Amino acid sequence: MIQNDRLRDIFAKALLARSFEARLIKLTAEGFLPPLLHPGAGQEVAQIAALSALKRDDPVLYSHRGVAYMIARGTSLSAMIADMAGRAGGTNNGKGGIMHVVDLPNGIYGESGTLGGGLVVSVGMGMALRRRDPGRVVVHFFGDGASNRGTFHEALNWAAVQKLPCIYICENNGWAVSVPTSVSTAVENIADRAAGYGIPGVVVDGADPDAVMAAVANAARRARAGEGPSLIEIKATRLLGHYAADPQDYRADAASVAQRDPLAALRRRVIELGLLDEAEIEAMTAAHEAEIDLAVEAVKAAPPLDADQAFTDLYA
Amino acid sequence: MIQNDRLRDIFAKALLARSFEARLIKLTAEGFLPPLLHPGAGQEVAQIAALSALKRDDPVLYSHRGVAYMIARGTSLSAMIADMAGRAGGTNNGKGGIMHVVDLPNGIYGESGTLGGGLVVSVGMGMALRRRDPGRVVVHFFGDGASNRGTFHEALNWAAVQKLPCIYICENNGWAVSVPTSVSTAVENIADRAAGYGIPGVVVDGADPDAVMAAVANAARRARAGEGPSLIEIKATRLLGHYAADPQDYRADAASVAQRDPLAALRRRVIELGLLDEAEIEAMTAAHEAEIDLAVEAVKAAPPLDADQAFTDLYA
Amino acid sequence: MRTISYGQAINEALAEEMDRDGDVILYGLDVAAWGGIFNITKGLLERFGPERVFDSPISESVMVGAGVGAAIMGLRPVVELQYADFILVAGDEIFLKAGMWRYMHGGAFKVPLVVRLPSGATGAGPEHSTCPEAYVMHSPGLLCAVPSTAADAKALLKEAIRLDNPVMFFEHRRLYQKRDEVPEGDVTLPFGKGVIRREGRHVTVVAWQYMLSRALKAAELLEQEGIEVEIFDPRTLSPFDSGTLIESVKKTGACLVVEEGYRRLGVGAEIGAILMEQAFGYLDRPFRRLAIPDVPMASVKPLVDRVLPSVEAICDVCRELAA
Amino acid sequence: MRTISYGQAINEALAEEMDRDGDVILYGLDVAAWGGIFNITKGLLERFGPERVFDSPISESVMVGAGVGAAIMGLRPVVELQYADFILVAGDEIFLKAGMWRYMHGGAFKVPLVVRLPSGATGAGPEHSTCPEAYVMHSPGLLCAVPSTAADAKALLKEAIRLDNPVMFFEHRRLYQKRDEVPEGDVTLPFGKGVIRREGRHVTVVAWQYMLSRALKAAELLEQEGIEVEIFDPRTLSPFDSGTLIESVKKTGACLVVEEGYRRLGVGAEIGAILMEQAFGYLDRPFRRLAIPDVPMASVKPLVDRVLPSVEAICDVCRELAA
Ligand SMILES: Cc1ncc(C[n+]2csc(CCOP(=O)(O)OP(=O)(O)O)c2C)c(N)n1
Ligand SMILES: Cc1ncc(C[n+]2csc(CCOP(=O)(O)OP(=O)(O)O)c2C)c(N)n1
Ligand SMILES: [Mg+2]
Ligand SMILES: [Mg+2]
Repeated sequence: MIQNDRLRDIFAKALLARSFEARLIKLTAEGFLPPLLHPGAGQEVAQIAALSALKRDDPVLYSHRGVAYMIARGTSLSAMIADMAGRAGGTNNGKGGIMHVVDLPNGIYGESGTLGGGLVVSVGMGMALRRRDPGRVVVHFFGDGASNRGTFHEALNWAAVQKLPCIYICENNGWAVSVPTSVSTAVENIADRAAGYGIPGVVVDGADPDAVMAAVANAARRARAGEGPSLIEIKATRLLGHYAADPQDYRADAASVAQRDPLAALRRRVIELGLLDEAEIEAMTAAHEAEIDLAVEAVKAAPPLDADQAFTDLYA
Repeated sequence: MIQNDRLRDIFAKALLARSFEARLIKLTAEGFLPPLLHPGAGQEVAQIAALSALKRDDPVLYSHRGVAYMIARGTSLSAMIADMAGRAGGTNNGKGGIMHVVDLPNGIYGESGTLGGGLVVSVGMGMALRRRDPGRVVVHFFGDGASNRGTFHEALNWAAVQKLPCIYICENNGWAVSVPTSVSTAVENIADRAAGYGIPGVVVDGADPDAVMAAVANAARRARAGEGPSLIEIKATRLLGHYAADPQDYRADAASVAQRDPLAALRRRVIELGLLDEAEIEAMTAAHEAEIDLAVEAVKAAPPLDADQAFTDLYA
Repeated sequence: MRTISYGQAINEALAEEMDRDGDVILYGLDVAAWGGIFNITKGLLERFGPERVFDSPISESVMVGAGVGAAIMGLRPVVELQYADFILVAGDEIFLKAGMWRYMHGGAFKVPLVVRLPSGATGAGPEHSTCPEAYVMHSPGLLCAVPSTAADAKALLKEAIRLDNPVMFFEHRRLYQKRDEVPEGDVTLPFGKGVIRREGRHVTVVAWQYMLSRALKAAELLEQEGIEVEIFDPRTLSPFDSGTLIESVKKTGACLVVEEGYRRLGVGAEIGAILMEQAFGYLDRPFRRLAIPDVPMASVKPLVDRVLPSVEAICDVCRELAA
Repeated sequence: MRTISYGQAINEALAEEMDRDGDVILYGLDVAAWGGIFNITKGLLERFGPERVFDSPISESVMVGAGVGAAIMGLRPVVELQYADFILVAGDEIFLKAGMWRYMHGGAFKVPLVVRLPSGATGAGPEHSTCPEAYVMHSPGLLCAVPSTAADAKALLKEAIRLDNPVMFFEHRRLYQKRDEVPEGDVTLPFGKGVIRREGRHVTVVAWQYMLSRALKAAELLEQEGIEVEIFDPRTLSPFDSGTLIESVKKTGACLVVEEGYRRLGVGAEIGAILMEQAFGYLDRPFRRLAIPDVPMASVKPLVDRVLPSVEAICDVCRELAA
């Protein structure tokens, strides 16, 4: 069982991620931000729990679903908004928007915009860690849909046969845009694919942060000990559309899905455990909103990126 | 157990394939043919047994290892020599050499020169068969090395989830050029990867034609019944080098491997079973050599391809 | 004549060809239930059923490779890659399989495959924004269509589906909503025949798709200054109608190519080389290119706008050339 | 000076750089125990051990993608793809990952990756025979080296390994045995600086690698006819030394590019366009290209020879241009 202060921290970060993302969506609807965010609502608790089982500087390649990975690591909110808004103060100078947030001190190593592209990159990161920085581990998040890319197979085989310090976390939310996992994927559990690489494959409930943390901690221990990679499948819940304005016509459970919100469950739990009460959570939420307000204001006050930034950062 | 006449036929074809390939190697050493053949010696019995479990017009995408696939289907010997030699009378007009033999009436649909490239092509062939010609099945041969390409994963998943009539036969000969399978591949049995696609995965001994035929017959039955693809791993023996002139310095078992020759084992067996005696086998061999002589002569008498063939066959 | 959008025109072409020929199938990410993330395949699942219109796994190598396999066995697959950039994700399958399967097997097969490729800069970042036509045009065995109007999109797609060779069919995303007159009925256009979109005597501008609309705007502005721009839309890049272009350049003596691909070895490079080889005596001013200045497409709009050839830039170059 | 082969020169460059910098690692198919199917990496496993020199699975996407990952974390990987054609097998990783990882993350990373690419026509069929430099040259973020001599191969590879940007390093297989003078010691060459291999005043021929040897032969023959050919070897294609070329063309007034890639949108197209834009007044005869005539490379030798630019063809074009 997760210690109470850890659980409280996971909850607080997930709450911040939810509020922050809601604000981004609002700013998108208002036209201040471009509509390029894939909301992570429903998946934050597991994402944050997973990262809380690692060290702060263990490198992360994140998935496109949401911003909780960055929140978990403490990336500046205003920097992320600036990335989306094309203002000064972002992390990637307008090059990558919210898809390519980078924050090396906090171990955020960005993302491949082509799904599955990060899987192969992570293998090399593992090689380098083993050689230059033994004991560190790289973690790569990706979706169930991306697990059908050939890169999944190549990367897991290679990482396994060379026993690289890599953790592969598949967030199976049942959908790839409008395509249900059952239509695209021949197995129910992506974790079963671990058998093809002789590595551990475990399934955990994305609403159960204890289970997620335990699985990742175990994978990290293995990886740090030179025993190679692990595949962890998180059964996740995509509460919203593929992107914020997705009408989700294809989705029968669109209305009912909110009842499966892991953050709501965690909220009940922290209250039950007496870690926080409703009033404290409200205060926390208000503090988050204030923090977000500040970040938004900072970005609105920042100058737009110089358009000539289009020409920088290509060659070292 | 395979019926006796079937076993005799497999043996006869494997014997022909062995002699034919030896001749190709000789002609290569003499400079009449380019050194582009990957000898299949040691793998013929299983290749031929596998194909003898299918109908003659079930399409085959073959692997680069040897010529037994074509021998099994009855492709003209002289056409194959002509393909290598660049003479008139070949199957691909100088475009593809021995790597891209095509013989549609006998179900030989060619090969991808990039390893694993045929895996994805086979999926579409399966789609087309199901729609236009239900009851037929496509079979794709590939090596253990190629099973580490991402296309393996993408193809098997897709074929499985759409229940396509495809049979995947991995000939695991323990090597990819100079790289042992254990260095490149995280599992001992490629067949274990079937678990990642919810399809049957079986391992058979490449020296046991009964087992090979049974496995393929079973896969074909499933495929024809609309139950989807299967993965069959043949534990195979590469008797010679990656290509004929390969010095094989990297190979500790280079000298002893001949003792594991499945064709020699089958020879003993057909003799034991009384299907053929030594004299008959010698006569058969002599007849094969004569057939090969004729084919070689025909090719030597054929005109070289018009060099302007370089420009044909690109667009329909 | 009725007007419909470029997107609708593509939808009509698909529906008509699927109606006409039961061997035409359609698959890709989100093309079935959703009707395509750009809404191009709406209604086709309902009309032609899940055997002929289906969603696929995120497996671009199979998407294209299976297209080759299905095509050589007699189907006529139409595959949608979600973004044109992804031709590089399925590189072996596009360039070495679709482009070469027929050739390397001595002509034994036909490969009637169409790969639909939504392209163009919409701020979706470096891997979802490009116009990668040059990779295709460089590669033997592939045909390449770049329709600029709704009518052309419909007619060229119908033709593409009927051709026995693999076609990379670029659909510019900024054109999907653009409405044009589109004739009813079974109209096709041949590959390799471009069209003069506007006549003029001072400068020939070659442009297609989104850049064509900018070139047309520039021409209108320049008209007021007395500069008459002739605009050539090649419609297909492989084959490329150099004949019509050369005729135009013979008349104007100057040529500017405006494209949304990278400049270095972009389509304009080939056009320049063709002119140098075949219209050398007629060009009396330096050949010019406007293109993406060899940087990836950034994610935020001002940076994207900075590198897209602008109407003003087109005007400027035309003025120089007309001077 | 001692002479060693082009292959040995590459081997020396690898050994010296691995010696100098413990972050340089080397992997690929058959590069360790075998020493490379073309024998280029012989002895390196023994010398640097299996942690730094290792064989890989047949997984081209990881071969390149892991190179990017290792490079951004501080290693300097040198990856051998078995055939240059396979850049298209790892298309996403070469073009969208190696070329763009730095850019799309706002310059946070360096990508000191070298991908060694044995190229060229040896009758190994359509997928194992090409010189796909044009795909690379078109793509932002990638550097591209095409060494033609043993000395250049060594010096450019050493430079490539030290550069902080991804380099596609083309090694022509027909040159591996070719011996040349190679200085001992730590010599590097800068990228973007070509060299005049032979001076002449009538025609400038641009050629590299195997085609350079043909161009040089043609020049010798033509000399006897009084035609003086100047030969420019660009050494790297990205960046491309247009300055030196333009100087040469200013002198000769005529230019022929001879290349082993496909003609349409081949490297020659860009060179032609550059000349048209920047040396327009100096060229007084049509620009010419000799290249693979837009068909895949067949498998049998006479068909391959038919499409490779020949010494005679080079002579013929030079004669026309000099006439
Ligand atoms: C190679 C590639 N194919 C397609 C896309 C377009 N795309 C972006 S997100 C997405 C769905 C991904 O599904 P999944 O991996 O399950 O992640 P989720 O969105 O469910 O979190 C698709 C198809 C892409 N970016 N890259
Ligand atoms: C994509 C790709 N990578 C590398 C090669 C070069 N190559 C040809 S055969 C071979 C070894 C294949 O090993 P395996 O699949 O086990 O088949 P085997 O040769 O053992 O029959 C290699 C590496 C290739 N043709 N295609
Ligand atoms: Mg998903
Ligand atoms: Mg093998």
